[in-house]
Amino acid sequence: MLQLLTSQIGFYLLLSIFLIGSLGSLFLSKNDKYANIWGNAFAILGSSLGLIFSVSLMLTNRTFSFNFNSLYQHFLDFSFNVDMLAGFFIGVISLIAIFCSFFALGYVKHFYNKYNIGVLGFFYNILIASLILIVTSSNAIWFLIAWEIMSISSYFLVVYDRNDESNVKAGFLYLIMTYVGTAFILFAFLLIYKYTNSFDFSIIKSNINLIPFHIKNIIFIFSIIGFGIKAGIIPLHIWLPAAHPAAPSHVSALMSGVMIKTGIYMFIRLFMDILQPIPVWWGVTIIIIGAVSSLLGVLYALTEHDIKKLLAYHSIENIGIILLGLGSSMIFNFLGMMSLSLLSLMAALFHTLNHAVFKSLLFLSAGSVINEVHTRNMEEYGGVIKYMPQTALFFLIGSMAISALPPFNGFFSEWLTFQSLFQGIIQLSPNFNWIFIVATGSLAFTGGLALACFVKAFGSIFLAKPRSQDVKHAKESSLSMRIGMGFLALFSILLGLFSGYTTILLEKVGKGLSIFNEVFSSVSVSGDQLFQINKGFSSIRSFSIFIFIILVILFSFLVFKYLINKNQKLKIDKTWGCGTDLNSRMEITTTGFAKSIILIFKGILKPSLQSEIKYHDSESRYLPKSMTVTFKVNNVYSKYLYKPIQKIFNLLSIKVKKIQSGNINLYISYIYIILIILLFFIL
Amino acid sequence: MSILFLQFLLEIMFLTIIFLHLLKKNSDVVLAYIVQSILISLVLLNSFIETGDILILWVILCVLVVKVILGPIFFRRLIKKNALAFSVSTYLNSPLTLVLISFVTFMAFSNKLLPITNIIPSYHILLSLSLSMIFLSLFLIVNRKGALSQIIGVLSLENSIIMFIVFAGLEQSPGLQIGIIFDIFVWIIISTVFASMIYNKFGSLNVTEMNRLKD
Amino acid sequence: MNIFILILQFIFIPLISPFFIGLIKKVKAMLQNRQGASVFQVYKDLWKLLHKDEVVSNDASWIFMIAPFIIFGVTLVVGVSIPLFISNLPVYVSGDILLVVYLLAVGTFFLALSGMDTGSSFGGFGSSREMTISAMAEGGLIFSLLTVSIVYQTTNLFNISNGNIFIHNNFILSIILAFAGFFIVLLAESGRFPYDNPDTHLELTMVHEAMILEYSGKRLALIEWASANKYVIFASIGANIFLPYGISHNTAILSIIFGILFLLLKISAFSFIIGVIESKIAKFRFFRLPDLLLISFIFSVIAIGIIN
Amino acid sequence: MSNIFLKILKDRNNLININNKDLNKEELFIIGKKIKENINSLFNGSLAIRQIDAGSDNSCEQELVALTNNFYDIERFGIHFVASPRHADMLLITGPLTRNMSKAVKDAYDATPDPKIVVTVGDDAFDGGIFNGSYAVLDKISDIIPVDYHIPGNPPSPKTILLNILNILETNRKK
Repeated sequence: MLQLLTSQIGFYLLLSIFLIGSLGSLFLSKNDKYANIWGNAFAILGSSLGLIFSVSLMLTNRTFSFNFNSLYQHFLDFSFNVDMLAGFFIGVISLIAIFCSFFALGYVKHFYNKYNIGVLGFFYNILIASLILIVTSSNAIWFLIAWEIMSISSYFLVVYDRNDESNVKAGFLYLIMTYVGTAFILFAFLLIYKYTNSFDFSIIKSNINLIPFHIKNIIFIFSIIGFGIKAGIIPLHIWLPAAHPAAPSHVSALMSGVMIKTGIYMFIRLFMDILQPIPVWWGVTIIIIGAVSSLLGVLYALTEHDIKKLLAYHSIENIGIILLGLGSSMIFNFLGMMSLSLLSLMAALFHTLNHAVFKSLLFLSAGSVINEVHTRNMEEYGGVIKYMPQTALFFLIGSMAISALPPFNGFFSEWLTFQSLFQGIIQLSPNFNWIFIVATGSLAFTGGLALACFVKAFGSIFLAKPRSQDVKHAKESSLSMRIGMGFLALFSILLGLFSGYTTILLEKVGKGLSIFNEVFSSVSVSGDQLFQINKGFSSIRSFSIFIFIILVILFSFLVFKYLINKNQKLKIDKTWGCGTDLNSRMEITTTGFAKSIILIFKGILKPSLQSEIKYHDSESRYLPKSMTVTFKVNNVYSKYLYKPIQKIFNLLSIKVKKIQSGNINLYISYIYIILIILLFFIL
Repeated sequence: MSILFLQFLLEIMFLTIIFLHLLKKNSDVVLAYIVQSILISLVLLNSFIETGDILILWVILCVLVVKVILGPIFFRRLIKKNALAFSVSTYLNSPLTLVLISFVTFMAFSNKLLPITNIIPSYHILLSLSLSMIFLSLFLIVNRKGALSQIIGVLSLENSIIMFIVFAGLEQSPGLQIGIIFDIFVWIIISTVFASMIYNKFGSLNVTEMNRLKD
Repeated sequence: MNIFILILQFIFIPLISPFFIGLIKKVKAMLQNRQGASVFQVYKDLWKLLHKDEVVSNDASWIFMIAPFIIFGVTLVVGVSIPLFISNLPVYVSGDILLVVYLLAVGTFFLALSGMDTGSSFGGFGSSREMTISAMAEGGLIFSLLTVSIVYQTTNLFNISNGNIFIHNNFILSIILAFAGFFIVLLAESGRFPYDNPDTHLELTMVHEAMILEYSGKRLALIEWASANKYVIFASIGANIFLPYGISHNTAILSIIFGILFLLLKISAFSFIIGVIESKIAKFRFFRLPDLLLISFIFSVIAIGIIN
Repeated sequence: MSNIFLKILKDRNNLININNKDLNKEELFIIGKKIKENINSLFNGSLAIRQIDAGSDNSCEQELVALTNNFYDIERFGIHFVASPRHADMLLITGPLTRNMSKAVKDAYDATPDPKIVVTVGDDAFDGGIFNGSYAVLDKISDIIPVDYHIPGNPPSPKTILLNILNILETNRKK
């Protein structure tokens, strides 16, 4: 049965389930309940099948490629190539999609008789199907079609909650940025087509040497911009903190957990597979982009007080970390150290998987908090742990995983990235290892700042006294939402526990790429998850660490709770506020928490502090009615990068407008003149 | 029919297009268009005689019925009803148009366009002449202000394309014939509707009024 | 024999850490020309706190209740996974530098959360300052340990301390620079002087103390003990990695005793230096601390640069 | 700076020595009769004091601060002042109990974990001293919180305070 599954039929079955799911939910859109159940049930079914499909494919190493040629024989044959890399990404997509759909069953209830649930189910399934198509397509045109479907379906999901004006604006910004990105990708593929006159990835790969060197660099720049916009690297990241919060939570979990990974997938596919003999400066630029994105991403996350924007900025930071791994792998590849290149690629893939798991866990738990408290502003939360204890536990696990604290999965992928960067520092000559020193420095500081950011996030949402009335009557999220979050939390623990086995699996995935077939791996994994890098340079046992930490904490709990002073009385009393009785306005909130870090980095962040006093009557300046102090970090990018571009476009378009004189004859004469010029050129 | 006779017909048609540029009154313009259509049908008749293909007979019939009879009747009624006798002003005064006409014909005959005009080497002169006719009728549309003369310009463009095709030896292909027939009908309908609409919207057939549409 | 060593390794840090905090207090007292509390005073304080009842605020959640056990447990785990008196522990979980750094980060994480949990503004500001300092200190810490791991070609602390002295000597300059960077971070992480005054009463200036204002009784004892452990952990890393003289390389009784003596000597030297520092300089303004931490980061980067 | 350290290390004979015989010379009021059974062994090693100012004229505070200088140096007996009542074992209350400080003192008393000792220092704290009867002062502190011991004196000299605290610990141990 497994053999049947991982073949062409299995793949078609997978896509058809999503198709049925989407059309069915559209069909049932009159009745919200059925539409919701139908759409999400098929999403769960499809993605669990996808998970089985990818795991069996990766384990049995049975990759296949087929093409479905349509009537235009050579031009548009839709060829698919499901190799190990595609299998891995299908696994990541379907793993997240299962639990997002579980979460959606309960979460979408609050959209009932407000919006059309059928449409939500339709676009949700289409989005997952297009993601799977993107990672499997091996024809540029087919890839672009799938890329368009993904962009459009995610656009409609972003503007789904259309009563809120900012969502529509965010959707609009997202659409523009996506299409700018697609334009660049199109340029890149056209350039490739010009020299290899084929759109099929395998053919491009075979005669890659036709492309002259400088053209390859232009292709690299275009694809960095094109896929960078989708992945959300720093200068092109404007749409991410706007679009992800606008979408419904389970969609923003899917988007930031998996959709931005398609950019990473295409980076790996292009730079490590298709345009293979790559120059070194490509790797250097990717590492620098990664370092800048991770550092600035976490800094901007610290300034945020909107929970979903904070998580969106953290996606940018983690993408930066993935790019660090990818960039170092490209540099090792250029220098011929293939085993190290495989190691850092494995680090990048492992962090992609981990980030998908804990980022969607964080988005889902944030979504269920927003669902209860009806606002995204963290200043109005506080004390939610007493009303939603399980969601708080899941958010705690997610935030410990994302700030790379040991027992969870985030630590092991960041540890692997660190090891690959250490290898870079040790093994390379000084003119290369300064890049690795810069990268390790940025990774170290990012780890510290991410920890600070998630203490701020968790503390201001869940701990201390409630700061608004909504929090008081918040109640625990429904069962299906907790199932979705619970399994993701379980996965983030399991991935941490069995990181040894996952590294072996990722090594097989890495070996799937043609450049790594005959490379011996520098990672050896023994029984209890001990894996050593480079003959004992560094080793870590994920399994026994986990058990040891739990045992020791349990030991200290038992010893101190029961052995010493067993009958100790515990008195519950007010918090000690030096005599004054503390109310909820006196506790620390996000802006207060992050203010010291923002002032330290004020060179980069350029915070602005405005204070404004309103008086009872304007003449006498002595009776202030209210004093407001706004501490804001203004968006450097839109001010210095995007506004000037906008101004240039406006000027240009006004100039061009002059030719529109309104006179028919003039227009026909334009056609006439151009016809003659063309004739002269052609003949 | 000898090449010379065909060439003679073509030259007459070339003259009609020149006249179209220079004429002032709408009715003369319609008259010139009738002459053109007759010439087209004659040439098609000649190719029918050579090839003996029934379809071309049908085409000739349609050309005769529509272009020679129906179209002009309709245009005359339009001219009478809306009394637009003298509205055939042009952008460029006549000497300048003549200079441009000569330049365009010279260009059509230049060897730069040899590949087009040399499809059938023997018909080289005829092909280059019809090519210049295509350019001239295009130039007619650009030059005229009145909507009616612009429509006539487009129709003459269409006729010169047919001439070009006939001399390029493509009249056999069925697709082309259907194309011509279809083209005739559709175009006639559009032009009439177009003219009447312009007229009752702007009160006159002078195209320059339309630049008020520009925002 | 191995079991005995393992047990000794497990209980070594918690046993000796209060002694060294007492030693620092004693040195400061001596320099202030007063007799000061006895060196074993901290043991008595902890013992007293362990037997007192507790008062807990009604806003505290389950995080406030379990945080002390996690923080103390983490210091025990780190205590086992770093070389103390013996360099090749027969069986050890893992001695990786990153694991040690991030395990200590778990302790800081829960300490900061418990500080914010009771909703008092002092706790909140204490955690904000603590997280800022630990975020800035992480770069210097990782890089200083990285320098030594580059010198000894392994990131496992036990292997580093097991490395022979000869390698140590010909890279002595970069190791000294890295040690300077490490010492600055040691002061930051254990909340000593230029960063935070451990025995201040003015809540506004507190960093570490502010987070534990709400704790009392047994939980307060655990957290105080954990911070003492953390100080000794950093001191013993500094002692065994940067000045690995005298650590025993085999499991003979004599060399172990020698190793313990040398370790105690080195850590008391550390405590003496810290005591002198705390009497000599004043506490820095909060926004001059990042420059100090950046200096430690630059020291380690220079140290790496001059290795090869 | 370093020459100061050298001078300190050279001559070290400025401590006033307290031995057991002059312990019982200073008189001491015992008010609260509470007998705490586990208190005697607990506090001999270490005692954390939280000083609460219930409205004092700062005279008693000067004396208490003097306790920590290098003449009296209460640290050597294991007594140290702490920042929060949560960490404290003994509450030293100074000054007459003013009206708006009564709630703060009550909160501080509740916030201190058991077993605790409450000591009022100075005559004002006992019964409002010269401010007795004024509208702003609630005369007796023992109305709000149970007071165990009282150190008389207006203000009591650091030596008397020190001896009395050690005396309190002695009496507690005997109970």
